[in-house]
Amino acid sequence: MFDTDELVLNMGPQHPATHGVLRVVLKLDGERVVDADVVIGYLHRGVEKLCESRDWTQIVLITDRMDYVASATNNLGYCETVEKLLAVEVPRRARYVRTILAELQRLASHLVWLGSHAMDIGAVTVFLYALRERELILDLFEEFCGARLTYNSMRIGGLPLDVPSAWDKKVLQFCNVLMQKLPEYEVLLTHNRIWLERTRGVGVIPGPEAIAVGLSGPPLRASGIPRDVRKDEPYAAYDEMQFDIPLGTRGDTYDRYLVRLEEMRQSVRIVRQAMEGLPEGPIVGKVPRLIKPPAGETYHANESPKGEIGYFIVSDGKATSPYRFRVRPPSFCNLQALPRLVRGHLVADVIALIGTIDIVLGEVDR
Amino acid sequence: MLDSLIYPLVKIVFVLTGVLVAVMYLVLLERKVQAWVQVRLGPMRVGPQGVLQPLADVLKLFVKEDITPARADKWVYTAAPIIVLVPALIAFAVIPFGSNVHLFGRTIPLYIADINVGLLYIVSVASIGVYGIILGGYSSNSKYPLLGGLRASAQLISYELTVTMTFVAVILMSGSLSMVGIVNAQYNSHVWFGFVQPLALAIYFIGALAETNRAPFDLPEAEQELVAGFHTEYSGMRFALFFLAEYANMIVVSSVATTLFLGGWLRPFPNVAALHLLDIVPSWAWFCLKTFALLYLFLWIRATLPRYRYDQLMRLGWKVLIPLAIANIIVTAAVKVIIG
Amino acid sequence: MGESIAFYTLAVLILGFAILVITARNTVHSVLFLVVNFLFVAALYVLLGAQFLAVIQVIVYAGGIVVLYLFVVMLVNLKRPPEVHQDPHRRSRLALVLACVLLAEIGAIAVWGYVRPDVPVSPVSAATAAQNVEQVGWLLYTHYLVPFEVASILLLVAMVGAIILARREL
Amino acid sequence: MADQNKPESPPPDAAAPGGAAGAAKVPAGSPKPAAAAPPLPPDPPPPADAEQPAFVGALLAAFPDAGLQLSYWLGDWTVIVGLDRLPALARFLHDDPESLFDFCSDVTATDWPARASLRFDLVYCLYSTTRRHRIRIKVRAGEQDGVPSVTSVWPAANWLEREVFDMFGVRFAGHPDLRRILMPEDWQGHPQRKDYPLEGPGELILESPQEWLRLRQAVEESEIE
Repeated sequence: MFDTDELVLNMGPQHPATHGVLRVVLKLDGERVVDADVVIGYLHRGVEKLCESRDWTQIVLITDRMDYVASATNNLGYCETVEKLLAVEVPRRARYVRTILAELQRLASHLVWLGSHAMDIGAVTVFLYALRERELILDLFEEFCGARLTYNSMRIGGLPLDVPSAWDKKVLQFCNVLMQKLPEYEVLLTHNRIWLERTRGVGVIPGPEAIAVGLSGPPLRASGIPRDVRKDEPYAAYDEMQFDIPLGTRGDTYDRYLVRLEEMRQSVRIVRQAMEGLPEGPIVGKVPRLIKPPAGETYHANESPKGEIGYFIVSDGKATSPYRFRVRPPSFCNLQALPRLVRGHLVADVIALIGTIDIVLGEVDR
Repeated sequence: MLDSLIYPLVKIVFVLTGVLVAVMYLVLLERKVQAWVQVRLGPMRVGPQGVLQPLADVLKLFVKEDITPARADKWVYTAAPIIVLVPALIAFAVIPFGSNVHLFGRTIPLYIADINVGLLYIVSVASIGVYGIILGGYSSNSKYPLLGGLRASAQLISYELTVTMTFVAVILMSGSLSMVGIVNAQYNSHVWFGFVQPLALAIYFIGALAETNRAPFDLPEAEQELVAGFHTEYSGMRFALFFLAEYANMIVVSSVATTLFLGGWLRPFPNVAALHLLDIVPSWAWFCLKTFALLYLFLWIRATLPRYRYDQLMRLGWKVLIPLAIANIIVTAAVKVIIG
Repeated sequence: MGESIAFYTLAVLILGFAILVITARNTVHSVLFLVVNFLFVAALYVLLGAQFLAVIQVIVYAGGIVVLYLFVVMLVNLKRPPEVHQDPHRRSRLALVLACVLLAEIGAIAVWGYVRPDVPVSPVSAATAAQNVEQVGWLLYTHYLVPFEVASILLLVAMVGAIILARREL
Repeated sequence: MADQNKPESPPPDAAAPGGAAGAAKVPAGSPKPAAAAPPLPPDPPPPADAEQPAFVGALLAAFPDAGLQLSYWLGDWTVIVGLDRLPALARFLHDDPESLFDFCSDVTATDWPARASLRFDLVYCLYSTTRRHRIRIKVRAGEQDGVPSVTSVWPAANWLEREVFDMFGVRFAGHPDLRRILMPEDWQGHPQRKDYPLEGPGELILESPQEWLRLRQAVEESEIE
């Protein structure tokens, strides 16, 4: 009777809720999404190409600029990959501090995610609360390495600096503060009827499908797949840590929210363990003065707050820079699932779903 | 001549000025309240504690460039903000701000007009305001405003119904459509209608949130979804008009709630002589206090709750609130018949 | 005197906007003129002392029905141009016929009114301002009960029909 | 495990050392082909004492005559295979109960311009979420080859293959939506190739601003209509 045409809505690259310069072209039937095309690349800076002409130590700094909300994790993944190529043993103390940094970073990243996700759904206050706590983490990082966003916090073979004195107390104190504040967010969201209605059953993706489309990290675990690089392929000092992997059951936006919240608790747990059991010793391993890994290639994965971040590095054994530098960006791979998630939902859900995937465009586009 | 022309004119000037100033400071209050909830300070730079911020805002909006998008429907585009603002302001014509005051040996009623269909007048005026929003969305020639406009029209029509339904219960209680009549009825029945009609008050308040596009029902202008909804393309003075209208509407719905449910200008327990002391506070101050309390609730909710989704909003309106409101009417009528 | 000035001004405005409604090229504009037209009709009711009717006119027609018109027009308007019928004059011929019928009808009523001038003035407009809500209610539920109920059933049927048309899969 | 060193048809590992290859590829008049042509990836064969996981055994059993070349270095297993066997291998690795590589971590490529005819190494990093092991597939492809897409096996490879296409110009046959992903649609060249200058193509795409403006206006007008 009435044939309605599809409306093509161009969301982004300048849009308040696309977390940067993501562009999603939506085909709408009324407000219902028929199809979506994700257009990325607006922040493409050619990181991989650039790294092929920087020497091995300089690259640590460039990895900061990919997932700028979690740069320590990027540093860690890269350093460990090169250490693998060089077959360098990292001292235990350094591995512990790296674990602490990575987990603090995960907390910071999850706080940013929580804030922006909640704000996208309209709960603005949570955003400011979450960023208030993130500020404390940034202070800790600042004390450790002097930077607040792009830390350059690791070196091939270890750490640039030992932890400052009394830093451990501050970290533990922060852990206490965060554990007090987490219930505050939960009061505002977890049992809020509107929050439940907005997130439950939205963007459901069952486990096998989540694997197939390449989801990793919290979105995959929310679908009930116990996959965590920290457990499965332990790196840094994770093999010595006690922690649980929270799993979801339904694989919807609400589960992803719960999984990340629980992950924050687990991170606090890991930080406490590592801080309390911090061994004495050197912070840098035996690294040759001129870093020039033997010819060969390797892939090494880490669990970034967004998912599996992998570095595939090829060394030709001659040059002082990698022959090929490739990052497996978790945001990029997770974002791939967006069209699958949004189909059939409403425009408002698209926002919630972009938020729930937790992307950082610096990493998607590199 | 004096009674029929000059006094009403003076009153109109007074009310309009008062409302506009109130609106300006409501904006500041909103920013401050939100800031306090969110452990921030809010505006602090203009004047002590930022009290002059509204003036700065107005000044800024006045001097900003007023952009009309290419291929916009120019006439409609210009008219839309006016169509939104005017109803919001003329609704104040029937709102009684207080009981009579005695000034210069004259008795002056604190309302502009007391027409016998005052309540319906407000409903009708509010229904005109919808046009501004739809037309603003339509005439911008842009997709986000269009979606915002469509959302707005569906939402406003649905919730207008809800709100009007709750009025019926009040009308049944008071037997009058006049705003002054309703307040007097509350005086005569010794109780604010909010206490005997708590359900109607709750439904009215939820409906009012939706009617004024306030969180959690701020879908037509949901920043994260539709950029700014129907006023995405507006700038400068025309944007200011939309902005003013939204806040003026908040004051209107709060004033109406005060009048209908919270006893208007009456002090608490208006018939208890023992509380005579409370009469020191003038009647209009009671009115303002109650309205302010409601407005504060608006701001508080905005700082606390996430946003509803469009279909959930509609479901809430049609499947929960309207049936409840109808049930409320039936029960009220039945009780009224039984009691006599 | 003042009243008749107001009446004629309103009459001119009502007719003027009515003409604009049908001459406006843009459908949205035409709907807008219709709203203005309704508002002036409401003003006419006020002039007649029927405040309740005036308010209802605004709520129901201007505030409710025409908003829905606008809604539909906005959705449909952006789309393809109207199909042209094989016979372009078909519509104007049809319109002419209809207009003649309407004119004849109005004429008949006018003539009838002159022939039988003793028809009682409509009770509603005679009602005093203070009572006219009750008056309207009273009349609707007594004298005009059957037409009132029939009209509401008609509206219900229309609504059901619209829902069925809109949701084919139902 | 026994047959890894057979000089099979697709991987001419020893081919084209040094100078001969430098002239082979010349796209878009760009400077400096990696002058002293870099050595080829070593892909060391597994040492005799390397513990061979079950999936490797299953793999070798399933493709006895496919010219699979195995490599083991730093704890990573890599299987090197010819283009034509890629779909069968992918399907096998995904389905075989010993392997169950259900998670495609990464698809990427490396450019070895010295190896004229098969200049790209395509690398598929696979992981099994149930068995918790990893393997890499490596395929050599030339510029003109249509590499069979593995999106039907691992939908996750969709964007990853698009990125490889965008960055290297590798054409994937059977890919549902092979468009550029990071670079603008009208970009010329493939930035990750070794012969693509680091500073970008210069004025290649923006020959004259006037032209660009004119183009832009035309696009806008056509959109409004």
